[in-house]
Amino acid sequence: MASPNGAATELDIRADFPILTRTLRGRPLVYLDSSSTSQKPESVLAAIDDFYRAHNANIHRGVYPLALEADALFEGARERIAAFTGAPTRSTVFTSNVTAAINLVAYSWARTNLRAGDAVLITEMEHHSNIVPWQLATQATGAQLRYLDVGEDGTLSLQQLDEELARGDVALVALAHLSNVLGTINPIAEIVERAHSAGALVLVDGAQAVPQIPVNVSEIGADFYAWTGHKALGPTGIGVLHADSALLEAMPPFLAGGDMIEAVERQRSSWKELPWKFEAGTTMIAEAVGLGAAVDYLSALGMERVREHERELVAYTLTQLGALPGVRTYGPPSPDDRGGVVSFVVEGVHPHDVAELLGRENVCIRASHHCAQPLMAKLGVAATARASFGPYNVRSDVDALVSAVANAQKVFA
Amino acid sequence: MASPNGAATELDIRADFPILTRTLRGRPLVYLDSSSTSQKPESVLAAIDDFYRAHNANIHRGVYPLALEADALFEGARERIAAFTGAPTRSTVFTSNVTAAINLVAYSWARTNLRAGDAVLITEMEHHSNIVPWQLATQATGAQLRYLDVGEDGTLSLQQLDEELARGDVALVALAHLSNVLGTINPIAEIVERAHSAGALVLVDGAQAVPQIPVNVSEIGADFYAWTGHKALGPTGIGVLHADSALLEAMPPFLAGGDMIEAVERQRSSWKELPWKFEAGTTMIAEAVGLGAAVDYLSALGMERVREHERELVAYTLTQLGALPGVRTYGPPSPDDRGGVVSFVVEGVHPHDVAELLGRENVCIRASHHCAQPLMAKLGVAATARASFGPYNVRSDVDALVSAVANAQKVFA
Amino acid sequence: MDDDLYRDFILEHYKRPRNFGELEPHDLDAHEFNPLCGDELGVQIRVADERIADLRFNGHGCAISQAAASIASEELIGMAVKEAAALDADWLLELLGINISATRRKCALLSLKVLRHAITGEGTWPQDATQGAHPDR
Amino acid sequence: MDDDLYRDFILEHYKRPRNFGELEPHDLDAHEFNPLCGDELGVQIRVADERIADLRFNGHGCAISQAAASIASEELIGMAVKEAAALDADWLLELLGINISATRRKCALLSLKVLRHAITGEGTWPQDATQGAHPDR
Ligand SMILES: Cc1ncc(COP(=O)(O)O)c(C=O)c1O
Ligand SMILES: Cc1ncc(COP(=O)(O)O)c(C=O)c1O
Repeated sequence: MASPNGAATELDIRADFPILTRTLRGRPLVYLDSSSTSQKPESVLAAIDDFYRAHNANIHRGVYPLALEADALFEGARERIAAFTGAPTRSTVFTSNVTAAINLVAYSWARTNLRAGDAVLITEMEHHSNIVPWQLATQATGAQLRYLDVGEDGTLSLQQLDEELARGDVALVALAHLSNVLGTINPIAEIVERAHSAGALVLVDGAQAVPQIPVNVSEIGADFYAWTGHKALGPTGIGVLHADSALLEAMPPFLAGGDMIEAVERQRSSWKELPWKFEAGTTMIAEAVGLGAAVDYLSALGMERVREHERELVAYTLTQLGALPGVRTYGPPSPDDRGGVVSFVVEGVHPHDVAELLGRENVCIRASHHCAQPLMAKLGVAATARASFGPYNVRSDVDALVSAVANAQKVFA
Repeated sequence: MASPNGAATELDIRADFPILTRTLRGRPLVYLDSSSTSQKPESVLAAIDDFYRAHNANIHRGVYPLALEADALFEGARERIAAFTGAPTRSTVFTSNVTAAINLVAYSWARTNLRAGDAVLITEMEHHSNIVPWQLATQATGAQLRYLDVGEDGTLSLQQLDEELARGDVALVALAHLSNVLGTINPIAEIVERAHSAGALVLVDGAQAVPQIPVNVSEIGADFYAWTGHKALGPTGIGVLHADSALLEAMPPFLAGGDMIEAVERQRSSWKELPWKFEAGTTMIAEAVGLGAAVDYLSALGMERVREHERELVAYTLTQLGALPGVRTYGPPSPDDRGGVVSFVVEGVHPHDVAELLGRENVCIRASHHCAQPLMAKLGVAATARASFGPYNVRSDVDALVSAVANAQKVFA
Repeated sequence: MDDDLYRDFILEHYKRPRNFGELEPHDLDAHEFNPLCGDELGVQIRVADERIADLRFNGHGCAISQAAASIASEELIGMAVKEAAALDADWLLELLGINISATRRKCALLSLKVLRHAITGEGTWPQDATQGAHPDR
Repeated sequence: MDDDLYRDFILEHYKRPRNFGELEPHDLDAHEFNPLCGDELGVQIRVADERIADLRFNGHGCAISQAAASIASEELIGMAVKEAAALDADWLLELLGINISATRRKCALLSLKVLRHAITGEGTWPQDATQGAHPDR
């Protein structure tokens, strides 16, 4: 496993995150649930607060100075957010979270394009948000929903992908860039290339990837790339859909109403240009401003550094946790192939009880099916415990985790 | 018109709204665009900030202390928000804005219940957000979309309503509680009763009503009542749908994904209980907490007082603005029949130019079709200027408006 | 309060649950999930004279859910079916005698949910668990 | 800068717009909306020798949109059609010579949009106006 010599990349940024000073009965907060939601730096809180305090107005409408400021802050945030992931501004749409972004595609694209005889191909490692929309869309259209297996080592098989594509019926491949349970980083550009060669579109769920590894949407070349603000140091209530603009142009609107129209007559309407055609009603203005500050923060840190930092934390965790008898970890063995997520089970102690006992030491992990029940079924468990990292985590967080797990084992001994 | 003796109800709350101290070249901010979006009191900003700073975690999932705090803050906010509008908590669903709430009904209810031969009845005073979703839903189902007229005095005719209902095909009546252009307060309980007697369901767009007048959803008895946070002193990114719980139980889910499921198998899923069945993915957590603080603030003010305050401001505005030659106002003549919204046109000066010139004096009004193009067509204009009020407005704001309009007239004289 | 949750009484029932397994033949049965973690609990009931003559739980779950089912089973056997159908969250929480956070309450109440399902045909959460989360309740 | 927008030059064109009305017969025409306010602008063009031989705008709108159309019309008559199709936002904004906020820029550029529509069959906003809002640009 990787070298434990992680001190070199330890990021000195804890002071930027106000919540990290919170204690529970004298114990410091050991927050290891960033895959569920991330903590926010001061600069994000300040951006949101400043928006409401000094620039708040509705956008795209007003001609008074405050409204022009709000417009500039909102659309300026969109530009920086698009640039952060290497995507064109014009085809960068805001939604309320990544789930809503995937649903947008499942309603607007899938329900108008899928036919009986078509297939949607997903994987066994998907989050429910990238499963259930496809169950409903395939049921509505008579298309098939098929799964790529997850192998023993927590990876997908490109050979199976090719076999599935060779059946000639795959209209869409939808998969996670980075698994929220196994940590697996899928070879996404490779998958996109093969899918495209077979005439299939690709939707990538980048919810875990964007906060953890450098992502360039244009290089990846997927038709749809979706992610979510609150996991990327940003606020709740905002998600992002990058898409091929020709596809977006051809798709009917999804949510309809104010601001996404060009003109409304009594019986019919026409739509605004991209990206606004897909943003109905007053959108998440302060949230976009907050997410803009979040990507500024991540850009300043450098996603390469964030990636390296988390890689080393995972390497250390795999070593330390793996050394406890009765603890089993999941996912690819090498930290090079995975993001900052470590799922594990403790023999004789249910994950819920592990998380509850850790919580008493203010060590925050998640115990759950992680919204990935088909994967749990494959792994043969109902749930796992999961520790996941943000750029603010440090090695002593891992030490606290390992010691708390050992304590939990004692209670159940 | 009403007595100009408004001083008695002038609310002394301007210090609660930080943005009101902003000046433009020495001129104070005269914010008269609250129907577009409201300003936020300090307590709302503090609630959002405090959530991220001290309690941020994902909800419904974690068993560690921080997650329990986030759960309690989020679901506690839902309870207070439901109580504020007199609705059951269990059938109070969060959406990203009122537009999304109406779309939820247009997809989940309308597309599964409307048939060719059915009609959806809306009115000429609807906002695009309560028009376009019904255009698309009726087109998708073969149902008809019909309009109730708006009379000369800016009101609906109950007789025409009865005639429409008597045709026997109306499945749904969808209308605004309070018009964002005319200010008209529709006799909503009466309309619901008549519609129900005729076997039609009712959806009420309460976007303007909830911030302006006392609203008790249970007394109104509509099947769906939707509103939006950012117009009610709350944050952007959150809307509310109150609905009949039996209807919600029977409706299929709309957005699908994490958190709204009970169990996910490879080909099918089952849904969580209400209200969570309709909340997919990580929802607007901080936004709910912020909106909770907003309704607390409004409750403490008392909606009766807010209503009376705005009634008097409107009375004063109608008198003062009406005294300017060449200015025409729209909507019901009596301030008793209308909310805190005054649309007007100035002879010889396009509304855009009015708003632009007012903006230079830091008087913020909106010039637009106000997302109500069918109403504009009816009124025979492309756009109007509109001044709208929040509880923080005072009579001197109206004075500034009137003087700025007079100045604009001089420029174009 | 903290050590309450995992005191010996609970751990003992978790490790050696009473009345677990299959009951054949049986008159009533049901199966339920805890959506939080995917835990499953089934129940099979034999009825005689409108009373629960015998009962078995089966499935898998955390210490709380397993211990709650085990502890409840001892009370349920012999109880009138009608009475069992009317049991509420408080009954079970008092029986456990421990402090349970809102999130974990579903773990404890899963046994009651599956019991109701078996008797009434409808698996509704006992009131308390659907009330969202109130750590301090 | 402030008084720029409504200086006499603009107001004069607004009150007495040049080349407004109908042009019959014409070779090219189009009609466009400003989504912000519902303002409408139409154009009718007569072509001779691949040049704009004559042109009329019609519709209604604010001072900026009307003046912009009026001022542009004086330049457009006589221009090669091909050249007219390639005109960009900067051309018009320079012609107006005033400072226009991002939101109002659509008002000014509506005349260019409808012109493009008439000539190319597609009504796209001149680049600048679709770039969101940058008050300081
Ligand atoms: C009556 C009415 N309905 C709907 C809306 C749309 O609200 P939102 O943009 O928050 O979805 C508005 C506000 O613009 C409104 O005034
Ligand atoms: C891989 C993946 N996809 C989708 C989601 C859903 O994200 P959200 O809840 O923000 O919609 C998550 C997070 O829970 C995730 O990890």
